[in-house]
Amino acid sequence: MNGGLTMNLTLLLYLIPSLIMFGCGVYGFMTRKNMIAIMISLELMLNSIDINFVLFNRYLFPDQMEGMFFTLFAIAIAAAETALALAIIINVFRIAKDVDINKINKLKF
Amino acid sequence: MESLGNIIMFFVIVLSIIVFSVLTVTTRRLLRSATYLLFVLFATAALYFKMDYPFLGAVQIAVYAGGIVVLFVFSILLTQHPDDDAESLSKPRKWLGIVAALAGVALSAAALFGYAKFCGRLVPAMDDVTMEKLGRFLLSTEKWGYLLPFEAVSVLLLACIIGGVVIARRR
Amino acid sequence: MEIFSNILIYFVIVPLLTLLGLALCSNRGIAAVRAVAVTGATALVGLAGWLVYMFLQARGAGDTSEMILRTDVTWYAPLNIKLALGVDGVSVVMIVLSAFIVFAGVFASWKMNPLPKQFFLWFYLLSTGVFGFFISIDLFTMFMFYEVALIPMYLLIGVWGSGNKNYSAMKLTLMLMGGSAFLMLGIIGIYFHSSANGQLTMNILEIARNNAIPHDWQLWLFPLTFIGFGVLGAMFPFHTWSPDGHASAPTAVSMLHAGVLMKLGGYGCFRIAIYLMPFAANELGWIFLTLTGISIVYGAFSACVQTDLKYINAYSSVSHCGMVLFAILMFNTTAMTGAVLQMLSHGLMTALFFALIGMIYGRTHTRDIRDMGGMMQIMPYLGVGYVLAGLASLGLPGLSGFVAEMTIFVGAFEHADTFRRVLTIAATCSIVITAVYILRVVGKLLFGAVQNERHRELTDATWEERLSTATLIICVAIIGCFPNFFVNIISDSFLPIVKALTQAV
Amino acid sequence: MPLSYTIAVIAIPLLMFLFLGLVGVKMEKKLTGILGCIGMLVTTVLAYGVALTYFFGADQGQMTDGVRQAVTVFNPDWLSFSKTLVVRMGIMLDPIAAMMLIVITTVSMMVHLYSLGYMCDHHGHAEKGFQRYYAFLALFTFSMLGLVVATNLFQIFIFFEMVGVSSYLLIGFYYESPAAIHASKKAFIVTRLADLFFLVGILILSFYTNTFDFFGSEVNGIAGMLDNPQASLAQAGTASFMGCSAMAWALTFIFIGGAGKSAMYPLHIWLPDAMEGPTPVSALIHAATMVVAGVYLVARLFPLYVIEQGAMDIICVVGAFTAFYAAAIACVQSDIKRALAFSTISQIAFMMTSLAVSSAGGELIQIHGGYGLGYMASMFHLFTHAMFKALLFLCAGAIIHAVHSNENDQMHGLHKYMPITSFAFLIGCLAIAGIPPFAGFWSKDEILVAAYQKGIGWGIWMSMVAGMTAFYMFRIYFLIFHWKEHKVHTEHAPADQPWTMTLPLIILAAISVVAGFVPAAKLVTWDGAPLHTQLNWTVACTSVLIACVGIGLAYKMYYKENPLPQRLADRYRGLWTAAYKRFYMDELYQFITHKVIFQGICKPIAKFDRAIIDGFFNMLAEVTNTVSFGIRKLQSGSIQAYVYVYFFGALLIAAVTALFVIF
Repeated sequence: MNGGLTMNLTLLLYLIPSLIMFGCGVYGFMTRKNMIAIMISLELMLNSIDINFVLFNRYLFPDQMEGMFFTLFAIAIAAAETALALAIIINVFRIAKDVDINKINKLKF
Repeated sequence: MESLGNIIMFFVIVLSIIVFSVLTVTTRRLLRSATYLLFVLFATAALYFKMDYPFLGAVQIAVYAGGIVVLFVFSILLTQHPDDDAESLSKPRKWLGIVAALAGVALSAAALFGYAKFCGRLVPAMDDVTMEKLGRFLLSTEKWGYLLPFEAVSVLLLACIIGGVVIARRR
Repeated sequence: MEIFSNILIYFVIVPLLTLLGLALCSNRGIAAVRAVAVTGATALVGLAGWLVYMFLQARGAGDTSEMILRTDVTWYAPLNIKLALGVDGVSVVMIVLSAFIVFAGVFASWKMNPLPKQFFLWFYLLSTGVFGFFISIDLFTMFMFYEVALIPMYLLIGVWGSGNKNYSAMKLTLMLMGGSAFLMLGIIGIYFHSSANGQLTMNILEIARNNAIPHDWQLWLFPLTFIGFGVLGAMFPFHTWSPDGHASAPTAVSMLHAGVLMKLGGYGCFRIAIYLMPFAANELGWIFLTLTGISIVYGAFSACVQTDLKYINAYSSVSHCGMVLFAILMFNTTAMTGAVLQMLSHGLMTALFFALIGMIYGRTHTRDIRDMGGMMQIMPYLGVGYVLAGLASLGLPGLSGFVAEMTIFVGAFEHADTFRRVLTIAATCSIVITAVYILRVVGKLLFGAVQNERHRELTDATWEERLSTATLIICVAIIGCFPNFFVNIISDSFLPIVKALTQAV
Repeated sequence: MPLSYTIAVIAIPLLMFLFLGLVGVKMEKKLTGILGCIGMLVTTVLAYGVALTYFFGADQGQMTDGVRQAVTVFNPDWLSFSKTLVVRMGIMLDPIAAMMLIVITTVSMMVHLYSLGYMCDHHGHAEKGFQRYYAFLALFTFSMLGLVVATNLFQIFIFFEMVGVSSYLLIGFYYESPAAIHASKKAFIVTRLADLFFLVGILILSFYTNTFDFFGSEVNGIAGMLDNPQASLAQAGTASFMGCSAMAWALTFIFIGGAGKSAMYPLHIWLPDAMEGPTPVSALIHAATMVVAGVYLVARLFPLYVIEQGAMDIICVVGAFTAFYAAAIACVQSDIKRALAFSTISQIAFMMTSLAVSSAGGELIQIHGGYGLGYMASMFHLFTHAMFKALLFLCAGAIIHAVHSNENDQMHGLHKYMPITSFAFLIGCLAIAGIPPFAGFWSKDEILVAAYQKGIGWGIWMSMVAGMTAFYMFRIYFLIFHWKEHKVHTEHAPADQPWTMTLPLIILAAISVVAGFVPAAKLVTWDGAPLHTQLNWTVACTSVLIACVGIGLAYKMYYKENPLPQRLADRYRGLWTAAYKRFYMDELYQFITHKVIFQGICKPIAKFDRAIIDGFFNMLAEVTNTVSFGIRKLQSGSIQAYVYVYFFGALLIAAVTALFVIF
């Protein structure tokens, strides 16, 4: 088993996909016009952060559980937030018949 | 030194995360986007399992994949007209987003490579995170106890339920 | 509590109680509102009389301390902020002045419409600030009351004013607030240098005793503080809020503002700026002396060409208030006493002027002197009042203006250097210019043929208007006939300030 | 009578003023007039009592070694500027003050009485504002009395202002007439301008002498400025400004103050216009009393002026010029009151000149009583002039009341209709022309002697003006009472007026006849010691001769209607017009005040205030406003825009931090 493919699965390697996921989230958040798409991008970003919490916990402080608990709570809060946000979006859609963020500006002023 | 299985698992997880993340934000159809998100979330759950946090992985699948994505799908179906599923992006907007994302990624990557000491670590050994241990911590008021945030989240969820009802109720 | 045994606190409590009483009044009937307002004003006048009596008794009994009726109540211990009460002669006469003007103001706004209750609420809030400012000797408390006095002006002008009232209210408030910003910087600066090595303090007396503000800091803080108060004192070139503000303000507010609020400026200038920073006052005095000298002549010349009665008066106020600051900057007891007399005099006669203008405007609905004439035939009482106010303003002996101006000139002439001499002589020229514009107004407004035949049907003053103006006229005449009574109360208060100034050279 | 009764002399008019001013409006008009007269009568009696006691009565401290001393009756503090510099409100009697008490109360009494008739229409109904009129008369009398008994310079200044205001109120008595308002305003502002100089003079003087008091009071132990004039001057000697000592400046400024009230050139322009007031007021204020306040002021400070010769020379030149200037104008005026007003100016200038020449040296001094002669003559002339000028004005009032015009071409030939008035006027004219034995001769003669002492040129100049005086007075007289037959109006022929108006004329005429025999030289001298004078026959004869020539000329030109005056006027058209237009002084003032000061200073300043200063603050507001509206666009509400800003901001900060970490 020693020959062939050998590599060390370091923390860095795990952090890179999380980083890319975050970047995708940013890109989506900035470019999409549909509010639901924006929410999806937001979920991506949140998820990448969750991953980071878990990774740091696992790699750097394996005896403790802070990272895990943070992720746990983050998931709970994310769920709540998404539910509310979607409720609002649906409500807005009922009124404005649209979910394009650039067209929903009537609350302003 | 890792076992080959580990490495393969690693690549599968990492690649699916990367690919589906990109697809999530680049696809034009919302429903697909939600589906790709689901895949990303599954991959994340797999990562949690791999990191020896099975409970977390389970929660991820149950709440995220099972709950949130379903919500997304429902709301997409509720708000989308059948004919306008294609969302077109303007060029400058797109490039601005790409530049922002890349710049952010680049800066963070630079920071990451600057901390090679930590980033080079391998997974240390760890005791199993048993459900009992988890439950004790979650409901403990001792040091490292999480009762207060636990209760806070419960209140938050309650508020969220009520809020959801109030907002969604037809007036 | 100990503080309630001090008469001074009641100068704040009485207006606050009046506020409370007004708040309880019904929105509909005006009778209750009037009753409460008059009760409050009368109580203030009574208190002021009692205060004078107590002050004279204390001084007569040989109490030579700088401030009497001292009480300290800690307010916010970490910053050593206290509610420090105390009065000297100057504060006493200023309080008396304010009480009388509030009294006259209540009667001048007898028929206030609309929202009389709300008007009097703000009016009394303003008075609270004014009285609070004069009774306190703690920088923080003073500043707080100062702001309390300023803010109601905005609503009083903006809601009950006339003409271009929104613009004027905004301009006045913003400019005065700008002044406050300077002032606050100055006060904070003073606070952080209030003591060389001990407990920092806000108490004016302690700061003056410590005399710890470094000279280079004084050179920064003095202009800040002086300009801060100077804006309120209508010092050139920060006077432009005054014409517009006064023109738009309702009668009683003009009275209170020109009569009392502008005096806060002069009072603050010597009590805070000069007293606490004598070195800088000596160093930089000449700049402000020049500005105030300009104010005096400039205001008088500007008043000569105005056609709106209130504008004439506002520019005349610039001139007269310039005289106050001018005298304060002469740094000797005589001139400073003259400054306080001028504050009294200007306060009373300007209040009288604004009251009369308000009453005339209420009848003719114009303030343009070109549209009026022969008012003396139509409303002799108001006409005589106006002539008396005018004569007081141009310095007729026997009325207050003369006494004040002469004391200032004599005091200012005590300096033998050419710079001050020239300024003093320039300032004395204002008595001629004042005569010109006063007689111009009197001639056009009161004398001559009736310009507008509809004016013939107008009536003379009603009883409350007579009461309001008569109060002020009597006060003006008392100061003019028995000035030594006031001089004796005032002049000793300046000894510590003049001493600080001479030591700081 | 105790001298302290002087307080009552001052107080009664004041109380009268307050009473009539506050209560009078509610009272019957005639009643207020009668009350005013009674009050004035009491005042007059008391004033005579006090003055006569001072001059002749039992010693109350006023005589020491045959020298009259100033007696301070009453002197409380009024306003303390500092420990030493205190304004007192007191009463001081000295020869001139006592004399002035008599002058003021006499004329005032006559005017009070006369006004009872004058201020009524032809049916005997009192005019509108009758009560106000009497209140103001009382106020004026009070102020004037307060002025003459002043114990200090500041008190004089205070009452200077007071008489100025009373004069303003009385000139503007007919406040519905624009001319009256204009005149009153002009009078007040011109005298105010002069008072400004007076004030500056006081400030300088008091700064160096450290007192306002004329004479120190033993009670307070302070020295006055006249106790030791040399010392006062010495204190100011070190300071000088533009080559003259501070004291010279101070005294000149004070003289300017006096010149304003006494209508010296070029501050005389208000006096002719002041004739817009009721004629009795002109008699009281603008002929007899207030206008001599300036002379009185200079006389009061005489001990200082004597030493400061520079200031004295200025007075002398101004006085001599004014005397001639006013006389020249008086020769051509057609308005009777105007002509009398210019005559007043001229006569006051005589008094001023007389004061100013009285310090001159020369050999005549030894014979004629030293340098007090001019002073004495001046005061004496003040006294006699007050009487006959009041008489002339009251006569003019009677004529105006009868014919309803001020212009002398409406009069002509009134002698037949108003004999009493005519005789009274004639006596007045003889007195002013200096014909013995009428009052004017005695005083004017002394003045001329004093002028000759100063120098022969001064004497000739003043004699010439005296001749002009005789000419223009008789010109007026002949034009009013003779010239040609009066055109009698059918409805009411002019006639002598009721007794309230003729009685004062008769009394004053009588005084004008005998006043010259008052031994002024014994009583009214600058140091209190009697002056030994004798008639200088040369001067007396010449002056009478010149006066007669003047009268003769007037007789020739104006007694009978003839074309000579018109021919002369036509031949010297330019000169005549210039004199008639008062040498364009009014136009000059008009130009300075309206064009230069109003248009050239006031308006630009007001514009500057609105445009530049106000504009600056408005600009601040405008800029803030514009910037705010610009910034408001950033707050678009678009989350994505915020994210861009936020994200790039965060990146920027991170990048900068990274740079700092690296370098």
